[in-house]
Amino acid sequence: MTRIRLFEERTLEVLMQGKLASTMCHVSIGQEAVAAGVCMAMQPQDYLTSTHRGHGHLIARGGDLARMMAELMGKATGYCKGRGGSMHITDMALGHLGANGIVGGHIGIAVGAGLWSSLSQNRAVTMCLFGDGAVTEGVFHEAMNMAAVFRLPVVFVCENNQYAMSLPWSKSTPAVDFKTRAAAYALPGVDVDGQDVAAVYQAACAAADRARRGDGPTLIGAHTYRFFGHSRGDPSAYRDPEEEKRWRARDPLPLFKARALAEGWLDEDAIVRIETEARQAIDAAVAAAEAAPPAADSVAFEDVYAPSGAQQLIDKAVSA
Amino acid sequence: MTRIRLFEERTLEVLMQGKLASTMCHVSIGQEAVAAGVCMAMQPQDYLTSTHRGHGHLIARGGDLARMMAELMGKATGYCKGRGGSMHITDMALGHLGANGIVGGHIGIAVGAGLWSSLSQNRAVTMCLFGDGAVTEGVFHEAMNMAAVFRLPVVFVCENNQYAMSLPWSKSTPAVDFKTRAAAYALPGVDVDGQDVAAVYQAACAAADRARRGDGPTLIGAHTYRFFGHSRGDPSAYRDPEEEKRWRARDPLPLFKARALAEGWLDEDAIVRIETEARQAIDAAVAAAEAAPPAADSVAFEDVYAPSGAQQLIDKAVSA
Amino acid sequence: MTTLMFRDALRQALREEMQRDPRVFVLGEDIGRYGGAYAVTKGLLEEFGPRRVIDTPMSEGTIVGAAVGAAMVGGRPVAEIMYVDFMAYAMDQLVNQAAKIHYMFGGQINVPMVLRTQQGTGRGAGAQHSQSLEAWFTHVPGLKVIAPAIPADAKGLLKSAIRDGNPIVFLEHKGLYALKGEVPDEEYLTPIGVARVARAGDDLTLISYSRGVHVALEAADELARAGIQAEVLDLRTLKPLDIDALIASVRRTRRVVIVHEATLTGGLGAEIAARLSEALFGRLLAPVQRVAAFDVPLPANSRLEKLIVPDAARVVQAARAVLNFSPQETIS
Amino acid sequence: MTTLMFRDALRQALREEMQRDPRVFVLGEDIGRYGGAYAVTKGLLEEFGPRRVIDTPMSEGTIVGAAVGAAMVGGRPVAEIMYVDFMAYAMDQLVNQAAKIHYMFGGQINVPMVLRTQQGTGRGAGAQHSQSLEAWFTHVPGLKVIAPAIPADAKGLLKSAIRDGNPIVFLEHKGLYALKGEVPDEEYLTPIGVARVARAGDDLTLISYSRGVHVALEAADELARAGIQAEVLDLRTLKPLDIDALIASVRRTRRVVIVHEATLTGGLGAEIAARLSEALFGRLLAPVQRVAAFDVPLPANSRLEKLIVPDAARVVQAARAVLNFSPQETIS
Ligand SMILES: Cc1ncc(C[n+]2csc(CCOP(=O)(O)OP(=O)(O)O)c2C)c(N)n1
Ligand SMILES: Cc1ncc(C[n+]2csc(CCOP(=O)(O)OP(=O)(O)O)c2C)c(N)n1
Ligand SMILES: [Mg+2]
Ligand SMILES: [Mg+2]
Repeated sequence: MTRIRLFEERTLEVLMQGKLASTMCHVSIGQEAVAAGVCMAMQPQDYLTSTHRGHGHLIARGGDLARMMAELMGKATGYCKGRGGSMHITDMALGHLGANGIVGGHIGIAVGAGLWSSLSQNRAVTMCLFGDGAVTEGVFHEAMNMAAVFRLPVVFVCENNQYAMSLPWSKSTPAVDFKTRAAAYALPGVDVDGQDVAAVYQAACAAADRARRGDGPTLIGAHTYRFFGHSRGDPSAYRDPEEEKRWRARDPLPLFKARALAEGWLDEDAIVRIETEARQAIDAAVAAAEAAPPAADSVAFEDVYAPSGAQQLIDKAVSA
Repeated sequence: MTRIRLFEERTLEVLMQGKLASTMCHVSIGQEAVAAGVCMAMQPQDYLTSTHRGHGHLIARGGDLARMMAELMGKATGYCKGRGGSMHITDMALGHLGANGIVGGHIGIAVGAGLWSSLSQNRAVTMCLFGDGAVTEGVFHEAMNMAAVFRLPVVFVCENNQYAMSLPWSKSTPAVDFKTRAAAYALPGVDVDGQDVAAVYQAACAAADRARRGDGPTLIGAHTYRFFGHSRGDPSAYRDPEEEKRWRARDPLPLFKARALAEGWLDEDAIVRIETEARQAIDAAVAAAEAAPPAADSVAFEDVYAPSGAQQLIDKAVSA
Repeated sequence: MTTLMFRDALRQALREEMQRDPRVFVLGEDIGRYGGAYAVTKGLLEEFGPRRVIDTPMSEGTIVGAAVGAAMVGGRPVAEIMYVDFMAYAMDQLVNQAAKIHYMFGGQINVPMVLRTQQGTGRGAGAQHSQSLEAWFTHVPGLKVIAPAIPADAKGLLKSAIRDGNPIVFLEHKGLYALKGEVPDEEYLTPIGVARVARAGDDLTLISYSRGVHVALEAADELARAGIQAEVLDLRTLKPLDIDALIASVRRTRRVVIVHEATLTGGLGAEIAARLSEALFGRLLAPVQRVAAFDVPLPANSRLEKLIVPDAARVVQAARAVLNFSPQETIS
Repeated sequence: MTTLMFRDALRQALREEMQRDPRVFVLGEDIGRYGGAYAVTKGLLEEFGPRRVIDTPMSEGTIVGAAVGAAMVGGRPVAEIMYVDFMAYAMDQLVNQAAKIHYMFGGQINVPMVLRTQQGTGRGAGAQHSQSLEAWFTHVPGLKVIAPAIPADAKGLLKSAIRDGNPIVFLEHKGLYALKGEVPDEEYLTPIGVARVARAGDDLTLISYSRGVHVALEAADELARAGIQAEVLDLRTLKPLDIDALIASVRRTRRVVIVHEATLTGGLGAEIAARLSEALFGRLLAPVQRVAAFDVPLPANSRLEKLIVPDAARVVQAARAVLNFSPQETIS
């Protein structure tokens, strides 16, 4: 969580300095516990699909900060050769099947990954993260239904940060908990405090276990909040400052810190060490990204097609 | 119901005689009680959206049998000038907003009609009929959600005839009743015996009343059965003959007849009269359709666009 | 005349039409309180209230579907889809429903709706937020497609579209919203289906639309410095195409370059090139040239993005090729 | 050689590839117990079981989405969408996802999937069940598009598509399933991107694909009776286009007619006409002619439907116009 927070803060700085390659950038400050809790529940062979607000998901999955920052800056060393930008940073080698710019666009992909896991019995679980906005897209419904019918090993996690751009959750869909939503597909549904990393972790573990046992999907609603605007240039004028204050009081980082100290999971020293290491890692990542060469012009024209019939490349697909 | 049954039977005959203009034709024998029950609950100003299996809906709404039969035969006097065929027979003057060949394609249209009713306060309710196959299309979900959020005067009626082509309902979606499905949108849901016209009528009335009061949509699951194949040339090999037998034992026509006699709604004479009149009406419709001229060649090229800016035409839209 | 930004001209059109006709309403994602992702609808919620400025859930298919349904029963909806890329969720409602209803149902009803959406490059927004998909729409009978290049047309065409009575796809370009231009003070409508001469000239014709017109004009300026007078035609309406105007210009100049930001293969330029090559066979002094985006997706990297889409330099180069063309090269 | 129906040739391809590679599986609506709406997959469920022949719920978007996801992690899905018209529900998954994933993610992964679907007229199936939408797909970088005309190619191309490693749209024509043709007995692959000479000739070139090839051949027969030898080229692959083969033929014949069943405006014929007109400027003896469906939706009336799509008579007429063309007409 610390790494995510610091990475996102630094991203905003870099953005302000005009160093990003794209104008599209969505940070997840305030939502770190969801990314961390979900990814901690994953095993190495598992898959993850992510969103336009996906930096945290990849960091929690173990993504390389330098390659991420390089991608943001459009550098040759970036995860997508400097061509994907913030919205598509992805590390397929980690089973991360892509951050997606189409809201809901990856939910079907998660079903497909789950389908192949079910057919090939590769014991992988797919964690499908999406925002509250995606819940009202048709694909959400089709995917929940298909995953339920085929009992696929997919865990659907709605990262409900209360807003889809300016649309509050209460106007997006009737006030229904995720348990009730899931019941429409005869699936278990869980509502969890998305500011509490332990709670998210527990829910994700239970769902992943269920999936791995072959009992099918689960729908998790992780209730959280984005502390900043939807994207740069959004002052969140549609939000009540009181509401923001209430949520900021439940910042997942201090909440975890307090809990960790109270439970004796970590001592003050360890916390300082974590923070220092995170800061250093991010400093190093930014430095490396800044030093890296920009994406070559030719990169714009590469990789439209995979070499035809190239079996090697096909087999390079994140394999089971 | 009698009219529908006889019309559909005659349609199959005409089809076998090779007199239909299109190869597409889906009859609703076995499902008459749903069409009848739903349309009886409608007021003159109300709207209806319909499906590829829509003959019964239009007949129940008061459609002209001769124009329907003419449409099936591709005649100039058909509802759609002989250009729409079985799958699109429609009478806009009756607030029938179209039989649709895309499964689920009209559900958004129903939401739009409801939206305009809500905005213009025209006191119309929209009855949206669709098959069980449509329930798993994304549009179903989007439409349910949007209608719920805006509390639109729409009644969603799933005519669950147990199969989407060869796919049984049990493999289409998990076994969940419509009450539970509706709960995902905080809406009332009702499961009703689709072979019992009185039950369908009651449910539709209750839902229409609720909609007219401004309390929003309802989801009705009317459980029924198609006695024949999906379309011509489908022997329904995927169905258990025992199952067919069980359902045929619950033919909505004799069920209604028995009930009507028992309750004293109708006497034998009245029933004979109804049947005779229906048969005469259909004979007349077929005769008129056969006598009508075929659609002129020029009809293929007309009506691609409405005359631009033609306010008259725009105002001709089924008005509020 | 008043100088207005493109987005403000669009907003004026919406306001005037909403004032004129109580049946006109707007719906879409983030168009109310947020004022639209590109601020076109800013202030309309305050002026017209939530019954006529409707913030919808994220459901592109049903936004379009609802517009179709409302249009059929008496409303005059103007739906906004935030990026044309998201139309990939809503093609059924537009193509199988809106475009076909008038025909399929024997002319019983029409679908007077406008679908506003936004497309194109300029923000390094990447492969899923920068496409130009007009060719999908222009291929569909029953739709009309409009893509204005200047504020005055943005306003006049949007007003005409709202009154047209057919389903209309109205394509704005994300790179044009801040463009300023003169807009008449009195009420006016710009006719659908009529191209505009953006610059007169006799030496060759540059044909474009939307942001491409400005690329063409920039190229024309550069050519003018070399003494070459290019005529620049702005299609304004992409379907129906004002083919007569194009033929008339090219019949005179005998040389033509078509410019668009959509990818080359299967872009609208192909249709125009095919028609001009046929109509002016033997009259053209050089083959029709197309300057379009290369056939690749778009990178989320503003610098790389620019390499893919046409710029004035590429247009000038194509123009020079057309001007210097010597027929001997291909006759063999 | 064995004589097979088109649908049987397709089924052989699926069977052979499923036997060869355990990663290949098929999914779609009514493809298992029902055997497919057009009986292509009949018997596969019995042979390969429900884990490799998957009857899905009605959810076109997620059928395609699931194919994309499965392809990314090691599967080789072949998805069936019953009618191309229903692709309007699934354009996001095909265009924004499948086509862009390899590029957008820096080449990290590819999407080896085949999307089989069926299109065209011939059954009076109406506006929502008869479209020919290849131009939507050929406009999208990252996709390959195939549309075979004969059983041998149906088989050979489907096998190649399954092995290609890119997202492929495989377009079948509803009017061709019962067509019989010779199919080699030994295993073979038909290369993607290579056109086929369906009939050799020197007087003019007829270019088509899918069912249009048979219309062109019929026209060629009629022309032959008048002593005119038309060359008929079958594109087979629509994207990438084998433009070199087309140019080579037309360079020789100097006259060309393009035939397709999609509507004229913005159809693939426009792209071909644009390219040929450019490449063979000054070499052509007549303007490129396109014979396509008129720009209207399709009626659910078999008799009227026939009036809209090309038939041999219209092709012959266009061919005669091309042959009799006298350049004086347009040079002015
Ligand atoms: C299909 C689609 N519609 C609209 C958008 C524009 N858009 C990008 S993010 C966003 C809000 C998404 O809300 P949510 O899913 O809750 O995610 P969050 O931004 O809150 O993380 C919108 C409207 C999009 N990218 N894709
Ligand atoms: C979007 C879409 N997908 C597939 C089809 C092909 N199709 C036509 S009817 C049908 C079955 C529909 O089932 P259901 O909705 O239950 O209606 P029923 O036929 O049982 O009345 C199918 C698969 C279609 N017309 N539209
Ligand atoms: Mg959100
Ligand atoms: Mg059914």
